[in-house]
This record gives sequence, structure tokens and C-alpha cells, in this order.
Amino acid sequence: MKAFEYVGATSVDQAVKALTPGSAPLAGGTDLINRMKDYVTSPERVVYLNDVKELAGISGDAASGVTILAGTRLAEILASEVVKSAYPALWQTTSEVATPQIRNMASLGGNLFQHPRCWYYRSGFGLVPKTTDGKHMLREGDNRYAAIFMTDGDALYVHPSSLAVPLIALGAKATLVGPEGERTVEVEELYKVPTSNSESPFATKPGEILKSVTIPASKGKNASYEARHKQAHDWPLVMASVNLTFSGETVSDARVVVYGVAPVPWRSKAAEEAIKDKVITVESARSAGEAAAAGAKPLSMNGFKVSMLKTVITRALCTSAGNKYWEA
Amino acid sequence: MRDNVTDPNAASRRDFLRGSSVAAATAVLTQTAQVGMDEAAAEALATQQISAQSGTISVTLQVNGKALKTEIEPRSTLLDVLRHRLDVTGPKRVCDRGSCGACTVILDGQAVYSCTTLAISSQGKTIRTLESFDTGEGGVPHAFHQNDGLMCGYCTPGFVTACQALLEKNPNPTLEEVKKGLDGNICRCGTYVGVIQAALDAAKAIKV
Amino acid sequence: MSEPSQEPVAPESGEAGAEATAGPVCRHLRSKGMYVYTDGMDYGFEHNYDSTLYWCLKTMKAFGPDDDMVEKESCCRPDRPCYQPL
Amino acid sequence: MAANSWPESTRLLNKDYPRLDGLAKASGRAKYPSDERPEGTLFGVILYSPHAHARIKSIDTAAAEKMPGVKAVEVIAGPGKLVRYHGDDIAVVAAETEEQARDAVRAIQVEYEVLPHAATEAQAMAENAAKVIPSGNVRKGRAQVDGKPEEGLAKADAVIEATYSVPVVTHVCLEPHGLTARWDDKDHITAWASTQAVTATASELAESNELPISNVTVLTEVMGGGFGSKFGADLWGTTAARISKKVGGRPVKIFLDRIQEHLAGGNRPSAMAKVKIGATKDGKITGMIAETFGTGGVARGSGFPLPYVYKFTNFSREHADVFVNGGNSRAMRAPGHPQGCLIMESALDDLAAKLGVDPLVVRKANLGKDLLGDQTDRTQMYLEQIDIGAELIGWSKNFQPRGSQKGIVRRGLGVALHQWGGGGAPDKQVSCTVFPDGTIELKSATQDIGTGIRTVMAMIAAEVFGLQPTDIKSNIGNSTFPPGQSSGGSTTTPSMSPPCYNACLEARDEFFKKIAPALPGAPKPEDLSLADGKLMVKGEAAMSFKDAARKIGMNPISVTGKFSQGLSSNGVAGVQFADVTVDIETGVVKLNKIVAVQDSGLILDKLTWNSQVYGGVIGGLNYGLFEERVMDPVSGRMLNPDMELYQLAGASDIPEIVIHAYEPAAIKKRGVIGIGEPPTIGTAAAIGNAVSNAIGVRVTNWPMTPINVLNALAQAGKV
Repeated sequence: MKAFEYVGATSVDQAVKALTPGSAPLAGGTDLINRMKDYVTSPERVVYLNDVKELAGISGDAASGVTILAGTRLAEILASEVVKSAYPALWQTTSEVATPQIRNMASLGGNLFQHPRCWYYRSGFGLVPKTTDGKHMLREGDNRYAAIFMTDGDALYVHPSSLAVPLIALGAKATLVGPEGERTVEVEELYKVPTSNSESPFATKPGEILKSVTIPASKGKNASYEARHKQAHDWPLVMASVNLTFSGETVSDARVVVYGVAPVPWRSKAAEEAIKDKVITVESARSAGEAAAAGAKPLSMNGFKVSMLKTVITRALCTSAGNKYWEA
Repeated sequence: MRDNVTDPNAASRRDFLRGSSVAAATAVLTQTAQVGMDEAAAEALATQQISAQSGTISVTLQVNGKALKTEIEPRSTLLDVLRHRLDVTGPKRVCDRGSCGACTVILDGQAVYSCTTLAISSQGKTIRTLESFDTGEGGVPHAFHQNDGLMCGYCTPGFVTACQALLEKNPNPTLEEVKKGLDGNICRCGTYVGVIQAALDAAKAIKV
Repeated sequence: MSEPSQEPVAPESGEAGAEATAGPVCRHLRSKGMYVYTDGMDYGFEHNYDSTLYWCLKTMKAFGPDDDMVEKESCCRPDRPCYQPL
Repeated sequence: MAANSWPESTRLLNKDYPRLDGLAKASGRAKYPSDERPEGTLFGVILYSPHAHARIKSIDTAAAEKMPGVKAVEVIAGPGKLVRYHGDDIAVVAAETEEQARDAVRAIQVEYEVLPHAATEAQAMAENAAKVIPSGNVRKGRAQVDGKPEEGLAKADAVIEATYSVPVVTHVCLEPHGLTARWDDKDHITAWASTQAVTATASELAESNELPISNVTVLTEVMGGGFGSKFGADLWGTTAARISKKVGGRPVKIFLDRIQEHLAGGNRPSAMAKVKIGATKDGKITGMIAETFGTGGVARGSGFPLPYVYKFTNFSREHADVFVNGGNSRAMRAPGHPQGCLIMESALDDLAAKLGVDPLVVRKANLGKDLLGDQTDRTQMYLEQIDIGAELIGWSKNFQPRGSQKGIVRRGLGVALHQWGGGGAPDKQVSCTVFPDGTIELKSATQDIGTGIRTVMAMIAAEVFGLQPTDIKSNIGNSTFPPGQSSGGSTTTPSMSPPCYNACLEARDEFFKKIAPALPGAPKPEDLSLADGKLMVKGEAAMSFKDAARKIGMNPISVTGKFSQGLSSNGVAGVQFADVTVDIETGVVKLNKIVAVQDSGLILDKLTWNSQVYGGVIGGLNYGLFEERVMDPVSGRMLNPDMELYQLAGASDIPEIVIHAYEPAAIKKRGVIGIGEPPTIGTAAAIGNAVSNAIGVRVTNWPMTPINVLNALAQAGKV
């Protein structure tokens, strides 16, 4: 880790002022400190946000929507009754993030703004890792964990934040605060796809930090399903979150978002279309999963993700309907 | 020793800004490297009074009920300061990347990885390591000992600490809750059977 | 003591260095087995499989001072420049 | 006179006893070598190669030497030298703080001529592959031939041909490799080393510094895991000592970081096999032809036993070491056996499935006498162990033939047999000293890698002296003590317990001889005995042991015990079963239960023995389900040198594990046999067989990840 200067912020205002170019905001530290140790990120200044009291807490209810401040620890999200009852997609996903220690440390903001886990990136080769003779390392190398969508492009890693997936499914909005004041965007608008190593994967403006995330009122049903290798500490291989509103028995509106298949949280419009106006059954859910897989272009080692994608969408949809058919 | 509070208006900031395009090109992508702001705007921001610390800094940490004074750098992790400067060597450095749990300490009541916690951020907080735990028959270490929940013992401090933190929050854990509560720790000798039993026994012993 | 022995092995003729040992092994040759199986320096060599890793005390690595691989078969050859008999 | 058998009836031995240093370890008080920071310690940090294969063109340390806090820079690979893998050592910096040393390492300017690499077996074996060593990347070993394999196969009712592979895995010792070396004066070194062999470490520090070995003291009070990878001082150890001398004797502490620990701290070689095997309807193997290879990095040592356990004729086997630009292998918990076991057991299971015969029947049909080359008829042991394990896993109730399962989540059972040596070295010693204040001290230059030898020695002494193990000072982990066993090959307990027992018996007899004349009535020494902390005269309690000890006078009694035949033995069997469920839509394997039936002669401490068997099974399930060193063909670097993407089981991954100590009287009579390696051998094989049984398709590549399972199903057209 390179030496840096340290600012312990106690207010949002102070934090924003301290976040000059070359600075990095530090919350739980579970991602940034590791990147700094690996010299992947070497800020000149670190601005510590975890002691900013106005950045932590959860307010609201299922009927009017819930706001989670960016500094809220994942353990506090898990302890929230309203999240557990009204937003099971988010609660379930949060419960599967990392480890008890990390959930005690990591903040919502840190989770949403963590950097990709791509092993080429973590080895110092950047998000678009290429050799000096122009070979794309992830395309030519070990891409078992890489993307299966948007693979015509150069960003082949997968988006690392599993919490972004249910939040986008739930239609959550993010409020950012920066030198130019506050603004609110859809959570999915926080991310972009870089085309070179000098570009950011985040659509934030310089000096902006996340202030809060607001989830709209819970109306229909939502659920997540994660396929992972280890039961203890692990990342999802592929995970889906769904949020459905109903007209009677049939789905009137659906949002289906997938982790682990693209450099951004992958919203599957095809799956959403396929389940619309349908009653949720194993068959209709499977058709939605099939629809989602159209257009997937896996790399040399990650074809398995296509079938996994179908499965997690099917299971997330069925979970929302209370049908865990695979456990039968 | 350098003064630990630097003036951010000093020349170094301007120098850094000039060099920032180089940093962006070489240092891979970082959140910090999104240098979109023009120099004038950045300069304006930099003139705001912010207290920044760098170099060698004198700190006092509250470890196991004692105020321990030492010198650190802002980048020093809590784990390295405990082990290399304060000789509090219960917490172990194993993965050093927040994955294995051997460095677990209880910070303001929460089990955290001290390898991804900065010492400078830990000032004013209560730091507990397993050296402070009850070693008697009602304590967690005793249960690990009796159940042979350890072999080489290098992961053990982390497991004992995670277990202590778990039981402080949930004195009546089920088997599943014990497993989940210890999922932030890795043992290579394979002592999980004894560890899990130790956690269940400790829960009983603490209640008595 | 030691690992179970296997079926006797038919030596394959012509395999370079497989059987021929020119002299006692070099004094700088080391392996785990030498430290564990003290009933004979050559323990393990007679197996039909070899899972032994050697290192050289001069370099503390699996390559000798001559930048050649450290092996029982060649670390007994007086013509190897770094060879010193036991 | 040395003993040739253990007592029939024991108070402590063959029972549970919690380890002596357990509370110290569980309360953070035990000081590991990496915890030691002697006065004036400098921190050493290693610069290692970022490239898989390169020649050092130049190295400039001038800037690093001028950095704050830097006391020494030592170049290991100078200009012209080759670095052969990501992680190969180049230089070491020693500085006042670790942060300063790290900064200085980054200030060393190295110019590399980057050379083509071959980091995976496929790359190394490809046509026009980059040469890892000048003589070529593939080196064939001796061929094994027994009988006429082709003729044998022709007599079979069923023949299968299959390939199996298991990747390189690393030791992941939790305490990294390393030591702190201090040059005490002009010709003495003290080192605090994390090692499995204090004596070997001392000898290597002595030889590399041209000191008499008696001038080097290596201390290893406790240590954080070795698994076969921590023998000797290692390059970083001798470098630490060299730097300490250079800086006037200040201690220099070098412990690897986790990344280099994966890269250079050792690994278990990969194994790949192409197997053709046939059998008649009754399951008897008629012939087998195998071509195998594996990589031990830039070194040989990828060999493994095959055929394994089973007895038959008409086989041939060729093995090749494949060199890749990767860190060298080192011995790892049962070297070669887990690989040989999983290849043999997979092939046997596939054959059983094709024959339509119960896998247990096939195994029982191919056992033979003297498999382990000693006098015991192991066939009977395996037969009994298989039956015990089958009962514990519910085989007759739950086993369904491969391919007969339906549904999304399918359950399967698998089995594997293994074998190991684990005897004792005949030349180790333990001293037993009885002091006039009643203190009993044992000393030997062995060390405890977590298996509990310190406790076992104390139990033996306590048994002999009628005391509690906590009354005994069981001092090990010091290279200046009487010669003790290096901890490897499951040899520690069988090597150390005989000399320990003999030392204690002789010291006790000496004790009786010395005090008898001083006792009231001057009883004969043979009238004396010890029990419950008391001296007994003709069976009657006379005084406390402590009071009796006063009667030896001012000088202690000290005896050095030696090995004797009859107290330890060699060669064990072992059978494991796995019960799994596999979700065929996600490929996720869940372990329900593992059963391990294991013999190891006379068990001294049942509690720590159990821990070793549980630990072996968990090591095996990591091998079966999770572990893989991922090498990047493009950069030649290891992509997962961490403890996250290098996956290891956590608490929630641990199934029900049932262990059964197989120890009928005849087995106990064999004496002590080591247990470190055997229980880790068969687990991965049993899991692989259970997965195949569940899903009806052989998953040919370990570990049993969702990726490998889904790929196997896809290849078979099942998804």
C-alpha cells in the first residue's frame, strides 16, 4: 500500500470538500483497502466516511418506500424488519453477501461502488486487460467467471455488486452528493461500461459520493435466487432478482435483473416480456429463463453460465410465487 | 518525526494535479482517477480547510481496556499495528485481504477483520482481542480447548473471537446459526467439527 | 516405516539417467524424505513413482549453482560443475 | 531394558485428553514464530518475479537502499539469472518497518527480458511450446509393466476407457513460511522458525552460514501448519540470517505474504490419467493400461502410485513429469496418494457401473494379501472396514445404481479405499528428567505441527509416573534438544512415542532405585510403584510423588530413551464413503455425510486422533470440491493467490462427518502408527464417485465445482 494522507470526515459537507481529485472515499474498507494493498488503487488521499453519522440509518416503510443511507452497514440492513418483510429480494441477497465480519464492516455505498473482482483487474492489468500485442487477456485467458452478455465489447468482467441487482429490480433510486450539490438517479444509472483502462465503470461525477438509496413502496412480490459454489463465504456465480406486480393472478409488470453475466447488472427485458401477462408456474418461469438466454454469447470457458442463467431466473420467479419446485 | 497535520494548501497538491494524468494512465482505473474536473475547480476545492494527516502519527488505541500509545502511518492496518507495534499477537495475519478471519477483533462490539481496518480510524473505539476473554470454564477459549477445536491453532484466535462476538449477539444460537456466524473464518487443519461443538458448548456454559 | 512399497518395477532401458547413478549424491542435495526417513538416504528412490522434490543447499532452490535442475540422477555426477561428494 | 509392548491396561493412553497447549492457543497467548519480535527486529520483504519466465537484464538497488528505514538490500537473482515462475525470488529488503521495506522493494529497478512461458500443462505439452527447461517440458519416467495388459483386457466382460484429471492445489498453511533469524554473536544464530523440522532448519542455517550446527538454535514452540511444505530453512530463511549478520546481528524477520505463499510455498502436483481397465462379470480386474502425467512446476515429483490398493496382474503404466512455469511442488499430506486414489477409484467405479455390479462388490473382488508389503493380511481389514462403513452410510438402504436417479436434486453414494505407511524412524531420542522438586521434564528436538505430539509425550510420562499430563513439562521445538523426528509422512508419533516411553520407564526405575534406600523400612525398588500422584510401597500409598522426589537428593535423574521394536508399526488401510446431493440445474454439490473408517494401530490420545481424522476428511473434501490453483495461460501468472478465489471450505460447507476408529485388539497390539496422512487420501475420490452415482455421468475433472458438473452434464447431453 502506498502512503496517503488521511482525512477523517465527520459530515457529508466536509467529506465532499475533502474528496479532491486523487482522493478515495473509504467506508468499510473491505474492498478499497485490499485494492490499495495490491497497488490496484493508490489514492493520494483517503477520506474516511464511516464516522459520518448523517450517512447511516434506514427510514420509511413498505407502504411509502424505504430509504437506506449509504453508510448503513449490511448487518443493519439484515436487521431491518421492513427490508426483511417487504423486500425479500434485497434481504436474501444481503444475507448471502460475504461473511459476518464483512457485513459488520461493509456499507451499502461501498457495496454498490466496489470494483470488479476480475482476477486480471486485481492482478493489475486493468478492467480491459490487454497484452502489449493487443490480445484481450480475459478473452484469451481464464474467463470462467466472465460475462456472457455484451461480449462483443471489451469489458468482459462481471459487475461485482450483488446488492445492485435486487435494488435495480425494485426500481430503487440513488441520491448522490458532490461539489455541485445533490442529484437523484436510477441505481442502474450509476454504472457504465468502460472501453479502455482509463475509463471508469461508474457514471458518477468527480467528487460525488452516494448519500442514500430509496426503494419505492412494495407492491407485488420480489425474490432473489443465487447459484454459488461454496455455502460459506463466496460470490454468486449467477444470481437473479425479480420484482413483479400483478393484476389478479397474472403478472402485469416485471423487472428481472441478473448478476454475473455482464459488466453491469443485467436487466433482462426478454425475460420481463416473457413473463408478462402470465401466471407464475414452473413452465412460464422456465420460458422466461429461456427467453433471457437468447443473445448470450459466452466466452471460451463460461458456457455453463447460460444454463445457470436460465435456472436462476426460473427459480427467482418461482420463489416469488412460493414454489421451490427444486426442493420437492 | 513530521508534524502530523499537513496543510492541504501546500504545493504538493498542485504538483499532484499536474501529475494526475500520468497516474490515471498507469495506475489502472480507480475511482480517484476519474479526473474530469478542471484544474481551477480542483484548486478551488483544495483551498477549503480540511485537516489531513500524513507521515508518522502518534495515536492512542483502546485495546483490551488499556490505552496504548504508539506511532503509526495512516496506511497502517489495525492488525499490523497490534502485531508489529503493540505486540498484541493474538490476532493473526493469514490472508491479509479480509477473507480468512484469522485477524478478527471486536471493534465497538462488532466482529471485524483488522487486516482491512485502518488503525488511524480505530482511535476512540473499543478494541477487544481474544487475549481479553474469560479463560475460565465459562469462557469461549475453554470450550475450544475441551472440544479440541484447534490443531495448529493459527486460525483459532479468529474463530474464538468470531464465536465470542456471535454469542454476545445471539446467546442461543442454533447449529445453523453457529455455522453462519463462523462463515467468515477458515481453518486449514480442518477443525470445524470441534469448533462448532465448542461454540454450542460455550453458549451453554455462558448461560449457566 | 515409510510408505507402502509397490510392485517391483521393470527398469526401462535407455531412459536417460533413470537408473545410472555415478557416485554418492552431492552433499548439497536435500529432500524432505532425507529428513524424515532416516533409515536410509535413498529411501523413496526404489518406488515405481517418485513424488520427491529436491533442493540444493547452495541455492536453496530446485536449481543448482549451475542453473541446472536439482535431481538425484544428476546430483551424483562428478562432471556436474557444482558436484561435491558426501 | 527397553519395552517391546505397551501396557494392556492404561489410565490415560487410548483415551481422550485435551491438548496441553490448547488453552494457550485458544486465548491468543501461544507465541508462534511469526508472533516473535525480538528487540531490534528488522522486517524483511521479498521482491518476487511478476513474470512467469524472464531473464534479469539488470537490477538497480541504489534508490531502494536510500529509502527511509532501509538497512540492507540483498540480491538473490542478479543480472543474467533466470526467474522461472511468477513468485520466484529476486531480492530482499530489510527495513525498520514493514511498510518501509515494502516501499523499498518497489523502488528496486529490475529490467527483465521477458521470455515465452508455459504456465499450464496444456501449454507445456503443445507443439512448439515455450521451453520451461532446455531439455524439454515432458520427461517420461520408468514404465511399469506387469504381465500382458492387452491379453488381460481381451478376457474382460467389460472394458472402459476414460480420462481423469485433478489440478494443482497449494498447501495454504495459515502461518506463512518464514522465520526470524538473529546473529547472536560472531558465531551463533538463533532463529524462530515456522517449520516441521527444527533440526533440518538448524542444519541448513548452519551449513549455509558455515557454522557448526551446535551453534544454531532453532525454536518452534508452536507453529501454524505445514502439511509437508515446511522442511528446512528455505531461501528466505538463509537470506534472513545472512542479512542479520550483515547488519550487525539485528534480528531479521521474513515471512511470506499470502500471494507468495501460494506461488512459492509449495503445492501438490496435478494428475491426469488416461485409463483403460477391464473386468469379468464377477468384478475381477483382468487388465489395465494407464498413461499418466502431472506437473510439479519447474521440478519433477509429480509421480503417484497406480495401480492403487487393488491387487491384479496384467497392467502397464507410463508416467511423465510435465514442467510448467509455476512454483515447485512440495510434499503435501500423503504425497501422491490422493491423486492415485482418485484415479484408481474413479476407474473402478466406472467399470462397476458398466458391468452393472455393486461398487462394493468390485472392490472386495480385487483385494489381495500383503498389499502393503508387511506381514498383516490387509484383505480382512478392508473387508471389515468396508462393511462397517457401508453400515454407517446406509449403503444397502440408500444405494441406487448409477443412472437410475430422477429429478432435479439427486442423491448419490460413493466409496474409496486408501493405504499409507506411517511407521516410526528408529533413531530418535527423548530425554526424561526427574528433578528433586518433582518436576518431570521431557525434551526432544521434534515439534508440534498441530497433531498433538507434545500432549501425547506428556500422556506417556504421566501414565508411567502416575501423574496427570499437566504435571509434565513436555518440551519440544528446540533444535538443541536430543534428536527428534521431523514431522512428515505420519511418522512423528510412531517415532517419538517409543523413545519417550522407554525414557520414562528407565527414569522411573532409576528413581525407584535411588529413593528406595531412603524410605522407611528400606523397601526394595521393585516394591515401589506410582499411582494417583503418590508413591506406593507394596501397593500402599506412602507419600506424595513430590515428597518422594525430594529423596533423590540434590541432583536430578536424567535418562535418554531410545527407539525399540514392538511399540510402533507401519502400514494402514482405510475406507471412506460420501453421501451427496447434486442439483443438476445449478451443478451445485452438497455433501450430506462423510464416513471415515480408519485404523492406525494403538491410538494414544483419542481426542487429538479424532481431530486428525476429521481434519484429514475436511482436507480431502476441499480437494474434492473446492481447491484449484488457476494459472493464466496468457500472462503465466497464478490468478487466485488469495483465500477467496482460491476456495476452501468454511463452517457451512462441513457435512456430518462420522469417523470410526477401527481398533480391534489385534490392531492395538501393532503399536503406534501415524495418522496425519491416511484420512485425507480417499475423500475426494469418494465424493467424485458419489457425484457420478447421483447424476449418472462421470465428472472427469476435479474439483466437483458447479462448472465442472454442468460441463460434464452438457457433454453427456443431459442438460
